[in-house]
Amino acid sequence: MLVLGAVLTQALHVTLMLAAAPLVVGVIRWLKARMQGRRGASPLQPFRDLAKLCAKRPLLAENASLVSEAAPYLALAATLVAAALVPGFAHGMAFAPAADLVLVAGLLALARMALALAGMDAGTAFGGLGAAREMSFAVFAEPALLVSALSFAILAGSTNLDQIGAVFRDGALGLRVSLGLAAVAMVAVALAENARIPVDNPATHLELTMVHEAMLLEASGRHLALWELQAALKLTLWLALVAAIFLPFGTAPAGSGPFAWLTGLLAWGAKMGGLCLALAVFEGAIAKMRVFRVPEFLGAALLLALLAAALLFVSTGFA
Amino acid sequence: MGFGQLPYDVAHLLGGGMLLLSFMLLYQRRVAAVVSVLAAQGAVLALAAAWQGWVQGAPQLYLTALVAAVAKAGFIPLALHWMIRRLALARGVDAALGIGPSLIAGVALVALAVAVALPITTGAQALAREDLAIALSVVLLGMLMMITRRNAILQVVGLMSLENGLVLAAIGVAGMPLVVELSTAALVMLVLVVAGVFVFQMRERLDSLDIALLHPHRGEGE
Amino acid sequence: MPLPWLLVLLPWAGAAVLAFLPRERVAALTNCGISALSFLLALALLAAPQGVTGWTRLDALNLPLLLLAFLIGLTTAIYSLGAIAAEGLDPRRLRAFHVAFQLFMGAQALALLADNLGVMWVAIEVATLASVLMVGLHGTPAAIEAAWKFFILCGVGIALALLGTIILHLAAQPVIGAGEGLSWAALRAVAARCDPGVLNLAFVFLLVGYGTKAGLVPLHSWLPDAEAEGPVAISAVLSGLLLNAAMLAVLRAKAIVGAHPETVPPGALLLAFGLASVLVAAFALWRRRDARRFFAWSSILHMGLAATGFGLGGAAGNLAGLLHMLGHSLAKSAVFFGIGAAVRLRGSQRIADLGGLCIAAPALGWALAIGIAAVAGLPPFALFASEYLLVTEAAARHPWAILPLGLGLLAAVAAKVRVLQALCLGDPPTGPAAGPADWTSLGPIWAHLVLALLLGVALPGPLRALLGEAAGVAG
Amino acid sequence: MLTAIALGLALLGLLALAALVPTGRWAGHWAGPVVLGGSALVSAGIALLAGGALAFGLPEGVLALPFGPAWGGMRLALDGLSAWFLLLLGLTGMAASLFALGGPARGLVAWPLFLGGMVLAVLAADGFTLILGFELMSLASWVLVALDHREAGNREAARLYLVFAALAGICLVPAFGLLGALDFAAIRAAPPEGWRAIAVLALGLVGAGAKAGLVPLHLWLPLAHPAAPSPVSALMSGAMTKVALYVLARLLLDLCGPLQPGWWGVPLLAAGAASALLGALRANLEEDAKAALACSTIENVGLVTMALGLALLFRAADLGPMAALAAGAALLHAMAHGLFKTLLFLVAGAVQHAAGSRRLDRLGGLIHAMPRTAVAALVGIGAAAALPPLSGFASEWLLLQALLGGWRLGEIGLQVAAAAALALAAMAAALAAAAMLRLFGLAFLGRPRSPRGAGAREANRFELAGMAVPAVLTLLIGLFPGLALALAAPGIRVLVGPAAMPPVVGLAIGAGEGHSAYAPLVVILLLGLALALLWLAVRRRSPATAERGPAWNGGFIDPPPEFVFGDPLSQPSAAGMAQPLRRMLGGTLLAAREAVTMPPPADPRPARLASGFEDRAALALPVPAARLGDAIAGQVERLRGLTLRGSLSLGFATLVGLLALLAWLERR
Repeated sequence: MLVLGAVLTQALHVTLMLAAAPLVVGVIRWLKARMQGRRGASPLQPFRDLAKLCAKRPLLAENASLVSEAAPYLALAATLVAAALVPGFAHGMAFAPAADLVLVAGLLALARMALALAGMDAGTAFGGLGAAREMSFAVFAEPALLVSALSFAILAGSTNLDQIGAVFRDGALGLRVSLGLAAVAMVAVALAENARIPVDNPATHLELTMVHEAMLLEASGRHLALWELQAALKLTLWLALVAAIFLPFGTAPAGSGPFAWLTGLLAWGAKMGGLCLALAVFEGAIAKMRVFRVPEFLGAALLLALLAAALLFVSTGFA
Repeated sequence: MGFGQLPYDVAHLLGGGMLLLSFMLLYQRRVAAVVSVLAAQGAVLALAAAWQGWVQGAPQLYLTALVAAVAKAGFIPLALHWMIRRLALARGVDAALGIGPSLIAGVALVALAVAVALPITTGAQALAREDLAIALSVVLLGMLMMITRRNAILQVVGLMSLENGLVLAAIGVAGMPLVVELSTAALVMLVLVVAGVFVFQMRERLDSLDIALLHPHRGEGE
Repeated sequence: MPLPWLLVLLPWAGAAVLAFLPRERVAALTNCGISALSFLLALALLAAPQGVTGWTRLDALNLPLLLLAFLIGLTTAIYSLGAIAAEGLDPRRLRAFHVAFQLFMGAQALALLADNLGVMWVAIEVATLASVLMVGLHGTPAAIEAAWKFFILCGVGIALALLGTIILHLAAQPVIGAGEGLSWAALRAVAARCDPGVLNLAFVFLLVGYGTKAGLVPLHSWLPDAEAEGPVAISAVLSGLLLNAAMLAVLRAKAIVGAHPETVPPGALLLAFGLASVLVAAFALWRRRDARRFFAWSSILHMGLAATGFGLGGAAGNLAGLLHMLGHSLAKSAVFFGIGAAVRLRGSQRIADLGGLCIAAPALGWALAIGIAAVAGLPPFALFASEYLLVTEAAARHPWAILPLGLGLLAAVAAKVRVLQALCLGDPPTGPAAGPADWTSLGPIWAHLVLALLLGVALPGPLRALLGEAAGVAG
Repeated sequence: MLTAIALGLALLGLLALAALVPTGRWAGHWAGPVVLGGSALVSAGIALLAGGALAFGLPEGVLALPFGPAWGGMRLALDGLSAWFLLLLGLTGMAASLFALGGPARGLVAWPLFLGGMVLAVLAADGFTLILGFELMSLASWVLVALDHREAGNREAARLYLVFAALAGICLVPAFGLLGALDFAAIRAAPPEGWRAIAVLALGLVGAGAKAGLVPLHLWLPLAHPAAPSPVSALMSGAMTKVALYVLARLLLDLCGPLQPGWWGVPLLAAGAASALLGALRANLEEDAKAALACSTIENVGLVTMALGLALLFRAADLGPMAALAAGAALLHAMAHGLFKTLLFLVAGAVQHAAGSRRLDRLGGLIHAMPRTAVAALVGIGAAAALPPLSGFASEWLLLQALLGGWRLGEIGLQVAAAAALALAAMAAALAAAAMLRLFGLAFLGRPRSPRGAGAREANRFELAGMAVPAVLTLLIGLFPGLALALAAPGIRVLVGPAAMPPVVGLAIGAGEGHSAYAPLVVILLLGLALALLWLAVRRRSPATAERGPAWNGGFIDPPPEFVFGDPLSQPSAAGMAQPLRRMLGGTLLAAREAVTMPPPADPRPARLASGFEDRAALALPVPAARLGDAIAGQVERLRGLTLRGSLSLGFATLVGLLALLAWLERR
């Protein structure tokens, strides 16, 4: 029963993530439009876009190599695996033992590398620019992510997402300042990783400050569709990650029956919805910053994470 | 020493004479005079050697005295005079260090020699100790002369008087094997020959014996 | 007649013969023959019984030095077979060179063999005068300057050494039997009963006297110019032999004085002189523009290192010093051969004019490069082994000594690498270039390097035992 | 076993001798293949022996060589640590020799000596043998670096290289002197204490660090590696720096004994972190492919050093499993980096042969001309960028886990240090990823940037074979890090104590019981599954084959026909790719600068952007040192300039001084 449940929940989780990804993007766009007083496209618009792109015949630059064709699959696959590792509506799923935060970061780095390679493949100015910037931002994002992981590692004694969730769920730790700091740091990293405002503007094209979109200028057809899906899935993944670490409540044990799963699903949906709303509000509230301010933004996040760890050294009995 | 005061005094007297002559070497301004003083020092050395031979009853010291008399008091000064005439050296000696200061330095050196020699040789006989002190002083004064004189010949003279100090020290020690004195004497000759060769070469190349003029010719320059 | 005497008299007889040989080719060949013969004699010494015979003694300490001396004498003779013709000497000077060379070799043998300190002193003096003649051979102003400096400084030094010898005798005279007044063995035996004060005084004079000969800073001024003038062969024998003989004399004195417990420890003084030499020489290397002077300064450096080893004392320290002397003689004379060949190639001994040998004359260039690496103490040659032993010993015994040693070694290596690359690598400067070096210069170089290699990492058992014993003899 | 390896050493020596034979046909045709092929075979044999020893038990006892220095013999021994590094040496040596077979046969004498010196240093069981091998390795590699000595730049690099090697020796020798005994066993029996131990730490860190290229002693590395022929730089980067790290570990973790205080780890941690950050950043700014690779070597050496420092810290704090974790990270990363860096340097060599340049601004689009090389390069940069499931990620995962466990050290200072180190390590990994992307993207993707590059051809079969070996090994270690660590277990025990267990969970690796684990097999399976499903799904929805057309390039106008390679302005340049990081980090860390020269209006000249940087850390030491040395030399010159009377007076003064000293001593 336990194994079966684990496998079932895992499969359900993966499909759910894949299905939710375009929806999340759609919802956020819709919410932002609403807040700006527009009607906005329906939350389901991303699905239609993807379908349309898939139907189109992809066009490649003459000197594009196999990289351009293989990279989207690799990036999406890596993101998908990472997404599969992140706990969702249930905990103790089949891949839980492998759900290591460092591994997730590695898989995301793999996807990022694939994206950057694809960006450079055609040998165009924008592609190189976007790739260089993307990698440079990661230089500041990754330390912040890992140092905030340090706080979890101290509290949960492990970097396994499932264990972290388990430890935080029973609330024995109570509310901690350091966790708050770590949360802020992680959210900042999430924004940078997903090319959201204030780091990058997902809704813009051909603007010199853009990063993510610049690498996709040569992608078309199904390749573009894959890239879009990958971006959406990554955003969903990060939201799920934040939810799994900081809002681990109400997830269903994998072993329990479908009914418990249902409640878990509801709770998860609520959490994701709330996060989408928060993101929309945040993006609506602030403006994009200059590219070379980003290091300061992420550096601040890194310092916050370090501060969180230091506070833990002092406060907890470990010190 | 089974003898009374006399041998001690005489030996002391002769040694003191040599020391005095060393000071005169420092004091002299004229080359020829310097060479004569050197000859005098050699003669005194010969006397000292003979006296020591009689005192110690060591016949080989008479031989030493003979060598000293012939070489140091006779041949070498003559050779030097001859050289001076051949090379028509300037009469005056250009000292790098003034006469007065060099005399003061000399006195300081003698003091040092005494300071070093007197306390340490308490074990040895008084005679040897006195001689050692004086010999040390003569050696040091010889070096001082080599330093304070610019002229190549006078440097040779300094070397010679330094050797005199050596022999004085040697004869002061009872039972010093003959080989040392003989070899010293022989080598002094050899040294003189080599020095002569070079002095003449210097003369013909640089038409001067002022060794300060040699310095610019050192390889690699500055 | 005992073998040691033969070893001294053969070269002197040879010198007498050479004095009457007018034809240069014949003279050079005879020179080689005599050197070879005396080298065989030296080899025969291995079988000879050790101990004192008359004025000479044969012990583990001077046996290796003797072998080395006559080996280098032979290789130098072979080298000058090809090289001396290029020195451009008139027949009279050429003859003088050969005579002085054999005279020097005989005196060298006597100096190394002597047991009687007086005899040792005489021998060293004769060797000095002979080498003075060879240094001044060219008669150029620079040569005269070098020779005159050599003559005056070493003359004073030798005189002081004699004074030291006399004082040593004075110290021993109350307690020693008549007749053996200057025998090293006897003196060492009775040293413990002498007056320590007199022994100190004697050692000071001996150290300053023979130290001048050994080129220890600050008594070194004669060495660079003396080794850089005159025929190249002289540089080889000067750095290869004369310095060793002087250092041996210092060692003998140290052994005697050190035998008395209450003297000022002679090792300390030697250590001070050694470290001073290492530091000064290492930094003096930086601004040399003349190849031969550069390596002459490096001789001062290596003598300083050897002195440091002996100053540390003890079996390991002495072994390091001895090994360093041997290795330095081999490597340095090899380098001088190479430099000489290069100078013949280019007609100048300025480093700037010698560049690019690896391209101009590959065989010579690479041989010289390896030689310089060996002199710089890079593995796997003897100097590497000795410096390893020396530094580890210093670190274990006087850790503070690591600083000057390390600093000096580093500065020296930096300078030597610079010169190595300036001489061997890069494009050769355009200019006159004679044909490639012949076997008479390459043969000796490679022979020395191979021996240095064996001495470094593959010493045969008996020789190893001999060196170990020598370290004990050095006291 | 030991005897066999010693025979291998002898064989290498014979090969060097054989290469010395200068005569005609042999030297012309056979010397190259025989010497290089022989080296490859011997290396392979050594790798086999070492691997076998690690797998089936190490040989007991010590092998005394029949020859040695004047005061004693030379001893060889093989324990876990040396066997592990010997394995690395064998593998990299084999790959590099194979690759060299494909190129011109040069430096044949030095090549086997280089290999032999490294093997000797790793096998040594006493100080002298170790230093002998170490310096032999330096000397031989100096010859190889100086092979192209007609260029002044190479000569300068070679000079610096040899001087730093000498510095390493001059620091290591007294370190062994302070350890007292000559024989390792004796040293272990009586480890140093107090200030002696501290002096050993300092000397060892400087000595080994100078050879490994730790900041701030890394000045020579980015100069020497590009100067040497590619197989040589591959060996220097992949194997030689590891030998230096081996010496560091042997000296500080093994010989100094387990009782040294914990703070010993801090200097290693600091130096490692500095090296990792600075090296990775420089790798992003260099415009010469091999120089960039060399800088990334500095980074990886720093990571290994960090791991060693952590091992020291944990060991002193009695955290056995964590110490084993850190030690495992060090060993695994040393092996992984040795292999993938060898691979990358060989790739750079193949590119240089094919495209005739190492400058990134003259390469481009090579993936079309050299697909096989490109695949190998992808494996290499993937590992260097620490991407799963390759070897680099496995080892860095271990390192990060060890750093994440740094809070267990208890003392707050150490905890904060570990946290900072964690941040720096992560940053270094990300920087490496950026550097590798830049390297591959500029060299292999896009369009050619020079006619020679456009005419490039695939590497020949020897070169491909040489690249295939490390590529396959990189994949294997990435997939089975557990097995690799199991092999490394004896080495880990040497480092942190006989009780240590390698951080292994079956085929996977784990950060100790109850902590997270990393199972690359699962990851690769999932990735493969996902890829297959995606591909099927997408291709079912859109079967159309892709069409080709000119790159849109954001609407950039098509280049005029005379631009054969397209408009160079429309392709990213090396400096351009470096711009973000140069601005974000370069200014503070590397004194990077950018200067725009804008011509006045109506002036047809184009505006120019000049950018560059200078490594303050690298210049911080050598330049003042040289200045100081020159000053001292100047003083010494004054001593040398004395006249005859001056030198006489000097001797006289010495004598008088000594006499005065004597008199004074007598008075007392």
